[in-house]
Amino acid sequence: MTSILTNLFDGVAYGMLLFVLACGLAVTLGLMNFVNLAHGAFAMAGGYVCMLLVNQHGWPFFAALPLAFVSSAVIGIVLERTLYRHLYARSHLDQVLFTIGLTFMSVAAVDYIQGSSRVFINLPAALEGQFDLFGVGIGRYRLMIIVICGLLTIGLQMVLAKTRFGSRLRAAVDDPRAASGLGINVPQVFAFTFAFGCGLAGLGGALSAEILGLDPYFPLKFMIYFLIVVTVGGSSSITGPFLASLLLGIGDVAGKYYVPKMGPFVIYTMMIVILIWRPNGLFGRTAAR
Amino acid sequence: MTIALETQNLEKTFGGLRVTRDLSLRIEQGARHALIGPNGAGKTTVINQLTGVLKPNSGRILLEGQDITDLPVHKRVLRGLSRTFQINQLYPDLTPLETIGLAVSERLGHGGDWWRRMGTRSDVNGEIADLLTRFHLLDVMNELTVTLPYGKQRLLEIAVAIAAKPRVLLLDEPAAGVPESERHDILAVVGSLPRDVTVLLIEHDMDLVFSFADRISVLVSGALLTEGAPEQVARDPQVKAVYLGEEAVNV
Amino acid sequence: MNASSDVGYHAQRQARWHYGEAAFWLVVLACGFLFPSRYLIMTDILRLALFAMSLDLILGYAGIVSLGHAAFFGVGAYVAGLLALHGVINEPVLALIAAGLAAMVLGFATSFLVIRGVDLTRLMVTLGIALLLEALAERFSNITGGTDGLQGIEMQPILGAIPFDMFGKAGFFYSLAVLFVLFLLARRIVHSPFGLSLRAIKNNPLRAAAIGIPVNRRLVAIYTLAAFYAGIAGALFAQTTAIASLDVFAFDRSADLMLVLVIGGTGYLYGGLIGAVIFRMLQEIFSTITPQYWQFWIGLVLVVIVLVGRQRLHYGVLFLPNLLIKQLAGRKAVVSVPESDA
Amino acid sequence: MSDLLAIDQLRAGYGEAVVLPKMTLNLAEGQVLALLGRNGTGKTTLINSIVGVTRRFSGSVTLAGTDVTSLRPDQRARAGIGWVPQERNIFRSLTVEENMTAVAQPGPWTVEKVYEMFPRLKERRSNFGNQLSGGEQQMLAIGRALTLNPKVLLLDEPTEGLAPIIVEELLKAIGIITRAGGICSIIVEQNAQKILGLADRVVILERGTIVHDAPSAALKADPSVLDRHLGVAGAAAH
Amino acid sequence: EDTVKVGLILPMTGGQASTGKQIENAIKLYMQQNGDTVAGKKVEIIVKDDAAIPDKTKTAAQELIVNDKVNFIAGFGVTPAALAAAPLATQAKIPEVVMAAGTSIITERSPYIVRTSFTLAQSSTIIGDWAAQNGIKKVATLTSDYAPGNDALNFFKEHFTAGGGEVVEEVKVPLQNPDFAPFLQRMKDAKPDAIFVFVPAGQGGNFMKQYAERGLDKAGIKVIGPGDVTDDDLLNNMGDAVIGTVTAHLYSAAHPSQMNKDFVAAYKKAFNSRPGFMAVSGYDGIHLIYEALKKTGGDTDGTKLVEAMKGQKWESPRGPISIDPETRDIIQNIYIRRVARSKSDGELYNVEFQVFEAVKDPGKTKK
Ligand SMILES: Nc1ncnc2c1ncn2[C@@H]1O[C@H](COP(=O)(O)OP(=O)(O)OP(=O)(O)O)[C@@H](O)[C@H]1O
Ligand SMILES: Nc1ncnc2c1ncn2[C@@H]1O[C@H](COP(=O)(O)OP(=O)(O)OP(=O)(O)O)[C@@H](O)[C@H]1O
Ligand SMILES: [Mg+2]
Ligand SMILES: [Mg+2]
Repeated sequence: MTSILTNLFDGVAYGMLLFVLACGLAVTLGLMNFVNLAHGAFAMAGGYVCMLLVNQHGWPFFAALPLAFVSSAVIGIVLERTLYRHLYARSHLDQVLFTIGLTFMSVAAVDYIQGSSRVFINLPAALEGQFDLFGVGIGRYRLMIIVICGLLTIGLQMVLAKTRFGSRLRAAVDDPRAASGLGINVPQVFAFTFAFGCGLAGLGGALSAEILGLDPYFPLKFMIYFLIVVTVGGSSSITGPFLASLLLGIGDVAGKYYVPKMGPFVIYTMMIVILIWRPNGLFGRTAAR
Repeated sequence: MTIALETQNLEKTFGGLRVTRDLSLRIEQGARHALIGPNGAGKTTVINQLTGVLKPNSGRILLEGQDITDLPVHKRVLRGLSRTFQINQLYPDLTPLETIGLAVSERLGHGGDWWRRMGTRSDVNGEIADLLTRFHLLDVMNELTVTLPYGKQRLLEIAVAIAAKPRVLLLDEPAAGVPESERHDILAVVGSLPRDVTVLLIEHDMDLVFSFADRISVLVSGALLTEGAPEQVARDPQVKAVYLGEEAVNV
Repeated sequence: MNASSDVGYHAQRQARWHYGEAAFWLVVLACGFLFPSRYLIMTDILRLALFAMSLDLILGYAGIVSLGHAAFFGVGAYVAGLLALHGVINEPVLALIAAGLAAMVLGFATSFLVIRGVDLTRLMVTLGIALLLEALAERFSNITGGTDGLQGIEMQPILGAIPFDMFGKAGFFYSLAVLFVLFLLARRIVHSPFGLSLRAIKNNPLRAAAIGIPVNRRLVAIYTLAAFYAGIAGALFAQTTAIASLDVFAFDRSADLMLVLVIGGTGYLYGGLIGAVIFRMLQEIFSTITPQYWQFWIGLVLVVIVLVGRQRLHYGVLFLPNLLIKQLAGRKAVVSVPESDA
Repeated sequence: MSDLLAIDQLRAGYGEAVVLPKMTLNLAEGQVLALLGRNGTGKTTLINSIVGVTRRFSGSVTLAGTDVTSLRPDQRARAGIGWVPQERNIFRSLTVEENMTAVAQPGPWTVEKVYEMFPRLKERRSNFGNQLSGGEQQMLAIGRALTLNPKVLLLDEPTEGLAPIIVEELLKAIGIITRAGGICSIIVEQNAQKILGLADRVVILERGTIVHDAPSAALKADPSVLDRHLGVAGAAAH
Repeated sequence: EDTVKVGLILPMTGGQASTGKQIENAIKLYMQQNGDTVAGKKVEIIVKDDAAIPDKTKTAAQELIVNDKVNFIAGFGVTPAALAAAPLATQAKIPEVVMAAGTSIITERSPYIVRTSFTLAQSSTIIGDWAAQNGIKKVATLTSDYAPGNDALNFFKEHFTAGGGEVVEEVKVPLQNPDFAPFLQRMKDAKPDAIFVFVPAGQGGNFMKQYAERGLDKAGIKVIGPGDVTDDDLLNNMGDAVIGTVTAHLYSAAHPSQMNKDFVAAYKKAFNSRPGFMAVSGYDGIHLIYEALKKTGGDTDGTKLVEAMKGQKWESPRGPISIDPETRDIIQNIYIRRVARSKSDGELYNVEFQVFEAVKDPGKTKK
């Protein structure tokens, strides 16, 4: 019994982690309709920044986390202003080509600078180990992940639902020409959104180092997971990807625990079935293209 | 007098909204029938159900006596039911030549032919050439459709529909966006269709409607308000109130 | 009437053979004699080209994106491998066809899952299918050899006459022949009404249906055909390398394929061929210069290609490919097709 | 100068193609200008060039005395240009209401006022853009432009696909808005008859240049001009 | 011509990249120390990246043999790669020196294959015996699901159960595996005395981290296994949880011999990282090639070279090793080590405390 709960807990934590990693992509891909396969690279950047700050410069972990966000966001905005913005109008295929290219570059670059072996972030003792809650083993670190991601989700949902920003963004995506002709500063909207997405990725990268391990191949290894989250979740809102992540996380953990041999099947089958059942994802808004 | 197209108690709802209410229309063979009504009355939705783009919640649709309610779109076309769209539905990256050519080949059943090259069938070519000339598209037949001015695109839209040699033709605001000068060309083309071709027209331009239709049905919020000969409809106070307003219609 | 003949002429404009095409194939053939020491890499390129052509059929013409095309490649490879390993069908050509058909069956079966939904959905469903197959192959390692792959494949001579040699000469000409035959078929198909109807569907399914095109049936048909092509490519792979291991299903394979096709340009059949040449060449060059960091330079090239824009690049750096494309495609719009489809 | 909108020597088009060789046009406060012309003569291009979404080769656009030539389209819009595109360009993944709130700017025209003008929209307020009928989209496009509270209202074939009764009301409304609100409007229209009643002034384009520019009264007096430039004798005679 | 070409096929990119790097580094180092000429011939190394994908390995090998006319092919990060090249070695009659891949069968696939790395059977059998003899009764196993993993598992099980132990839980994890948590949870719930772990070098770090996070160490569940999990190049940043982990392996950077001290020092100096067992295997591999050439007096005939390699004996940083004349596989000491912090530099090391000398590959001696 308790092991079920522990698994549930792990699953949720894992899912939440996937969410933070992927929701940046959910925004750029889902809302901006831009295929940014380099998303993982921004996550990796955040991870390495955090690692360097903590391990080499002795920053406290919690001070380094925000910086992971900021640094990735900054990299994001720089690239957006210089490169990405030329590609919004291009076909998805060109976007794929371009972002895969960036990913390759980032992988090789990090490999060159940091070496190809896994790195870890030295955690404060407070985050290590487990404590028992009514016999259910609760990992401290995973608990922290759940808290942070929970807050993030709520915040995001607020911004997109309650402010005009959400609808202005979608307008800019639906029809940039008309949008700008009607007073929406399309470039600005995009730049901001993009940077924010990258920032989240960076944060995710920093958080995930402990659990997924951080090495130069991170962006390639987890690209698929991100994409699954976004497609299964659907592109209309943040709630979709959020639920998708949870589903994925719990499914993955449960699958590995109860049917270790069938591990990989669980996720992929789940994904295919859902997409057959709802081609636009769980929360796909049929209106969105 | 035989019935070309008929709906029986058609019902369609979007979410909670009843867009077609118990609609029973009968369009006679060879009729020039107009369907008018306020914006959002459900005219396009009716067309979409007739052509199979939308599935009605209940009710039946009969084409020349046969039930076609459950046929997919393309099957209905092959049975002689063709339509134009209110908002152009064309192939941006294809040329008028290819667009028309395809429509013709499909009708003649060559569509699935994966061996013989395009343009090697003289019968097909002849028809294409004929259509392109009738619709003043011959000079732009090799331009990509996207780059054509709106008016030309509109003409192409109709040409495609007619290329299917329909026995029943549904026109959803064919003249939309076409200037006076060319409206009448379009009407001329449609008018010049053989009498046994049945035409159902949706249009907000009353000059066109009344100069063209020999029978008019008025649709209001999904239900049939009234139906009759043009002059009769034009005089109908209800119709004036909900739709025509003070517009002087010359019948 | 003369308008009619005029129409006929223009309608066939693209379908006609251009000098450039002939030249292209002659050059390819010539390579077989000019670089006797490079058969392996060249064979690899041919395989990739065929594989890319398969993707072009669905992506460039019918607008079906796929990140899981390796599924068919893999099935083709394993079938061919197993046939050879257990001596079921010893004659390579027959085995090749058998493998192609096997992939075709899979293609037909999965097509119904793929034709629905938007681009992204399609990407992921195809990807999912490929990954599932990979997982399956790993599970049933007793059949597939699991992570270690099929070991000890011995290839019999082609048509019982031409044995595969260690220098890969036979392999090369064998692959070239297969590629060319399948290319002719594809070329025929895309210029037929069927091919045109695919482009129509890609442009506007709603209208396509409204002129009587059975949209789904056409999509199923082309997807199945593409699967066959991919299967053949996979079989060629297994036969010429005498290897079939899990990574034939790998995501990287499908992704690389996408890159190849986009580099070369979609929607005129030669994109895959040209893309394959460029992509492999780059890989080869860079990985000999720096075995460790070649990915960086590949990446850089990809980025540049997109930023500079394919057209401008064609007119500049890739002068030759551009020349070909203009010749081959015989249609100005086509060069820009890669930009304009998604 | 008192002109609300001043276009001077404007040369514009798309890519390399010049559609408007040399356009000069002034419009005073409270004026309604009808823009006529055959297909492909550059009406839309003129409108779009004022909005700033075409390619400008040379020339200038001045709005209420301030030169907006160098401004981005969104800046121009905020400076007071309200645009009803010919293709309507409704944002399809936004609801009717979001379509307006996303671009709305403070001023007399609120979403509620638009709803008063087009009750139909109110009923559909939560439909997505692509779930609207043609006419409803047209209404929304107009309403959307109004919520921008513009100084210059540019309507590209606004009556297209609207029921006659709505057209009457709409044209009346535009007249009132323009004259009362101290703004000016340009209406592109295919059916000359429809708007001669409303417009103060009629401009006819041919191949991107103005071939006729006069008070509409003059045109009413002799339709032959229309006949000459638009070849609409058929429509003119009734 | 008087150059000898060695085609070095390694995973330089992809998940296994660190393996490739270590080996390449070690070889560089060796050639710095011993010069690049031997028996009057200049040794030239050509590195090719195969990203551990067998068909790339094969193409690379073929290209090297056909175009570059190499006299040796060497490297091979994973078993499938080594196997893929085997038929070519046979056809071309040139030595294939395996410097990493560790399944028993490899050397049986071609008379031209010689191995300087290790086989998993060597360390797994021994840790199996040791565990049984040292009061470990119940063991749960966690191994990567591919040939080496299965080798490790089977040989361990065989010897451990023979020694009276019991395997209470058996989990095979996919090779590419983000999160160990669920598997570890399973281990924990099985309440064994120890976990037998084999994951490819590189994943060890994650494993140990999460092992600690799950609190298995607190629950008194030890980690045992072949040394891959506590590979020297990652060991130091795994945290205190690893302390006490007992593994059987061929090499520890803390091996107390002067030669090793120098080797480690030189390696650290050159690449500022600690050499792992992969590095040593590469180091010995190139040494073997040098020795063979010396013995043939620079004759590059493949068959002669292989003959020359058979029975070679020398002192390696890992201790005394030799090449088994029958199997062409390596014979070496296997050490039982326990992870501890060193007094001197405060880093974590595998400290050897028991030696099994001249261990042949049980995978073969069996049949
Ligand atoms: N997909 C949909 N979901 C919800 N409501 C819809 C959808 N499509 C149309 N509607 C509504 O159904 C009603 C009828 O639409 P329809 O397009 O048939 O009107 P119409 O008679 O063609 O009007 P118009 O003359 O303006 O074209 C409209 O009020 C529209 O808002
Ligand atoms: N996006 C574009 N790219 C290139 N040329 C264009 C584009 N849009 C329009 N044109 C060309 O510019 C010219 C003027 O087009 P415009 O749409 O302004 O005419 P119009 O008067 O609005 O016609 P309509 O009455 O059909 O709307 C036409 O010849 C058209 O082919
Ligand atoms: Mg309508
Ligand atoms: Mg226009």
